[in-house]
Amino acid sequence: MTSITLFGLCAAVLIGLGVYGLIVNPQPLRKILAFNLIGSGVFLFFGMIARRGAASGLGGDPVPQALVITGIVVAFSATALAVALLLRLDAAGGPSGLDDAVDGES
Amino acid sequence: MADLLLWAAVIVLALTAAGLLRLLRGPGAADRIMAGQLFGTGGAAVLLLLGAGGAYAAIDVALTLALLSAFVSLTFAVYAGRAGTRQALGRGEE
Amino acid sequence: MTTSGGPLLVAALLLPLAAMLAAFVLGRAQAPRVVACALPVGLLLALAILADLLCSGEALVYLLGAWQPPLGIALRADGLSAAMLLTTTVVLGVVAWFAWGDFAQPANAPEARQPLMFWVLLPAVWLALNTVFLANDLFTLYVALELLTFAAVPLVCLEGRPETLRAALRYLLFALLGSVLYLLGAVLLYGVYGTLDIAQLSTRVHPGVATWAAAVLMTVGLLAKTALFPLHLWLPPAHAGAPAAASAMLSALVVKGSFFLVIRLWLDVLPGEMMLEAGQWLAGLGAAAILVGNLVALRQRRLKLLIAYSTVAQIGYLFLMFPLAAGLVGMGLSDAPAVTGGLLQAVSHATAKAAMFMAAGLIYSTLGHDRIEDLQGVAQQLPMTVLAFALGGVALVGLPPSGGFMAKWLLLSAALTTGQWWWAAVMVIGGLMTASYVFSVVVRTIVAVDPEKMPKMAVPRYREASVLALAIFSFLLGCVALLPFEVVQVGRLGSVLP
Amino acid sequence: MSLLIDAWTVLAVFSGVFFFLAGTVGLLRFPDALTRLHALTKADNLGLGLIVFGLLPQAVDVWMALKLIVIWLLVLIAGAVVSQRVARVARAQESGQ
Amino acid sequence: MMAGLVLDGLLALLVLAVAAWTIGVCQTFAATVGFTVYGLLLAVVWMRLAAPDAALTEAAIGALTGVLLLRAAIQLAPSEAGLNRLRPALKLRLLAGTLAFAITATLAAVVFHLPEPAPTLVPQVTAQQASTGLGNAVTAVLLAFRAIDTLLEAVVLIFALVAVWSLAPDAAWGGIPGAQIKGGSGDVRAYLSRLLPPVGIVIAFYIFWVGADFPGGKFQAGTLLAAMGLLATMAGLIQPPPVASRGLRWALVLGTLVFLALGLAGMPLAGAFLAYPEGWAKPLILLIEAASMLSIGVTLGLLVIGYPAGQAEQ
Repeated sequence: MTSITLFGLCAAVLIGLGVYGLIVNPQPLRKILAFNLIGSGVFLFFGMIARRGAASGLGGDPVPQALVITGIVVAFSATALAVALLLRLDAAGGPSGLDDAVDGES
Repeated sequence: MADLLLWAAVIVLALTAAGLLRLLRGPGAADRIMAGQLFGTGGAAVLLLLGAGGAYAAIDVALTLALLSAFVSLTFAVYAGRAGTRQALGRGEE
Repeated sequence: MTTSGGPLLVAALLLPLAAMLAAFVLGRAQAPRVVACALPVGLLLALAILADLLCSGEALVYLLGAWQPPLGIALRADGLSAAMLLTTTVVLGVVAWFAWGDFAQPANAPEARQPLMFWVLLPAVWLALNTVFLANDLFTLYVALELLTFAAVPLVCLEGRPETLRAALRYLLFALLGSVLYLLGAVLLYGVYGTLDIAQLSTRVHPGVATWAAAVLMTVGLLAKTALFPLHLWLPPAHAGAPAAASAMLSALVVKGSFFLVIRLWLDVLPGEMMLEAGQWLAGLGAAAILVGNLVALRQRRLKLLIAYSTVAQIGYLFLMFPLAAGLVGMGLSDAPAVTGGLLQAVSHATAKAAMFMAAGLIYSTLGHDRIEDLQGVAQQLPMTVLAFALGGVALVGLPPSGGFMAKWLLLSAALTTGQWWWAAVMVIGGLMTASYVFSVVVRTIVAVDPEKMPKMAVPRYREASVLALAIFSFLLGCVALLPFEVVQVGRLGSVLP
Repeated sequence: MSLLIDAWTVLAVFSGVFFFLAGTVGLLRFPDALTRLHALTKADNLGLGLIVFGLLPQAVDVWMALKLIVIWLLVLIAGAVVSQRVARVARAQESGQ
Repeated sequence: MMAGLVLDGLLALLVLAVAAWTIGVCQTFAATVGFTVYGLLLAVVWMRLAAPDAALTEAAIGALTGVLLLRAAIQLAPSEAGLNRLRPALKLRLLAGTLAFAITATLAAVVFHLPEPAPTLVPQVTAQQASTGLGNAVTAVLLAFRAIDTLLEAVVLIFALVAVWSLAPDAAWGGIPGAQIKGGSGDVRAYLSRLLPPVGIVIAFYIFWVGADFPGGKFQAGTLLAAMGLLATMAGLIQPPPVASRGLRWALVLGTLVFLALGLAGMPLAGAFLAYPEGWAKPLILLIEAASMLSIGVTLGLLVIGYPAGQAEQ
């Protein structure tokens, strides 16, 4: 097994862990955290693919590497928005920020 | 030479990983933050060793890391004094 | 190669971007004016793109920076894109018209939050959608999806009530999960085929483990954003809690963005034999959405929630096109009727649903509530609004000559041609259910009451007119669609066609 | 000459590694937060410091050497702040018990 | 090369262990500390994947994310206390576990089914890179070949900030973003916040400057600037301008405007939107990057600070 495959498998497990956490953890902040885990797993997967594409002196395919950078910044803005929304909900007196127990309207 | 430095990196990483047990065990926030700090230092050391081993860009990453771990620590220092912090830090695992 | 009409595509991206930036920086009373100037120009642009398509008979392409894919990124507009561009501009135009007075900056006062945000978010939605319709690169489309999310989420909680904040948070989490799954699929495709360009992928993709995994991940991600059953739970509270003009944008347009990518994925990127297998699943979910959405809509007590649940059901119709298109291709026929039917359903629902949400908004602001059982007398007070609501409802049910009729007729005939009668049955049952709740609402409103008892909140005539105009447009869409019937087929990548 | 430099690097780097070991063992084995803090600072200051000293002769240009030193200084600063703050948190924790 | 494989194996194990702990631990605060550590580890992983640009971004953005989450965990602690004790139902956990396992297993299968030799765009990149005059291939991809993504990404940041600001209570609109923090100026931390930002700004400009030819660039530099600005703000040394300020809004869109203007200039001068005239690519790209760095720095910093909360929030 090479290092590249190893990190590929690592990414696969990270994504699984993140999905599990997103579903199971009741606290919204933990869901946001889990989303970040999924995101980093996806980026790592892309990094693995980039590394596989190494050729002619470059350690990796620069196209996916560049996309990962864009992706990381986008994921950060998503996190910032989600956290702000959560804090605002908390300040507005939402009951414990529980977001999944409000199906009662239907 | 590069190989030796890489082995040094392996050992430092393994040692910081052992320090991770403190992060797991707690028992208090103080210990968790200490483990985090150890990780920052260890991470910087690993990157330096990688960098000296030939991946020169790792030095710049270590520089960023060192600067920002100082930033994270300072942020925590600011927030640690504020209301609500005590509940968050708790007294450790129940 | 860049085609002669290519620069129009750049303009279609830059116009909303410029409008959004200008509205944000200038703020105050300037923001709505900027938007009001940009929308008519956008309409002309969309028409120009459509005209270019019809004249040249092929897709418009623009190579950004003159770099060839797969290294560079191309913008591409085929008939589907052009139709959606036009719909978006029309609906946004009417929404802006409707919202003009609602979101006015107070005179001689500091800048207020809600108006500013509304007039910044409207061009933001526009930019995001245009990027979704025009980008031809899976990663650019990911960025576009995120743009759409960031523009749509704050619309949900513009009023800042806790329950809308909670709905917005839930929507955001669903949407983020959706886009990250979509991205994962795109990553897998790059790993196998070494390109993200849709046109190149359409010639290279073949079934296999990685392709199937990518297809499923991307589809599930997009379905979460489109709110197809059973991933629809976030939609009703989010769409029903927003201000009427925002609900109209969300329900009519925003969910269509991710749906459009489902079409792109299955019709353009993935090979036909994969759709043959997956189409039944997609349509199965669609059928469940139609039945469940309509059933829950029937039980709603509040008008806005009813309309939101009807969106859940109507989204279901959109997914019936996939097995029908695959079936037609399997019989060696053109899939045009199914694809056109699906797209027409999207357009028709966009216009009808926007009109209905805005009508509900007017009713709400007149009565101060939207309880369905207390709607008596509304027709006396707001005749144009009730007429608009009814016309929109007719389009949803699918009676002639509405666009909905045309769409459902195309889908029905495709279902019967390919012998998939069960989808036809679902459509008919869904239509009957829709008819019954639209009918029950309209009947309530036309019950006359003593004029003295009616609240006398005046609604500006122009707002009623805007809603009615959109509803009439939706109602007559069936006739219009008869003319450039084949336009949506122009420039299709045709990976489905043998 | 280069052999001598390499020998210096190896010696210094592995002494640094030793202090990391000391820091980790202390963090894991010492009985209370304040003594653990004491162990941690050893790893921070001495461990990384020695590694930096060891790597300095390997620097390809003066900028790289400068960066190495700046990194060490930054970690020292962070260490100082964390120590001060953690000590306070730890004391609050202990007095609360 | 044995050492390399051992290092990578250890790294992968550590990443997974920290990630699993972050998901499983009871306290949210502890989870956020774990996440900060996780970001550090990922930066090392990116180095091992020969992606130094991504490593820099991860290190920088990871710290900002860490701060964002740490602060939120502290602020939400009182209201989340009840949720921490909530154990999800076994059925839900089983369902989630099955789903997670299916996803992981599929992806693992894909890892072994990826084609050999791997498809790569390296030949195309190296063939075209010379015409941009840039030494760093990643920067060439970001600012020349796929410039539209980078432009749209800057727009994403603006959208996100608009979205965050839109959450402000009506009464607080127009005010200064974030909750005000009283800085104890005699404190050791205030002293350090004076010391650190100048160093940080120098480093940021260094990272920006080398970005054309070596790993680095505007995102990483902008993130460092944001971090330094945040430090100074938290110590009470500077105050973010009010959201109603026109100057602030111009600063936020400056990078995008410069990008757009030069992109449009490419239409008559170089024959396409976002194309650079022959021989001018590098200076123009540096100009775009410089403007973007400032806008990105301000935007990222304000994203962490949050919406104007007025007096209400403590």
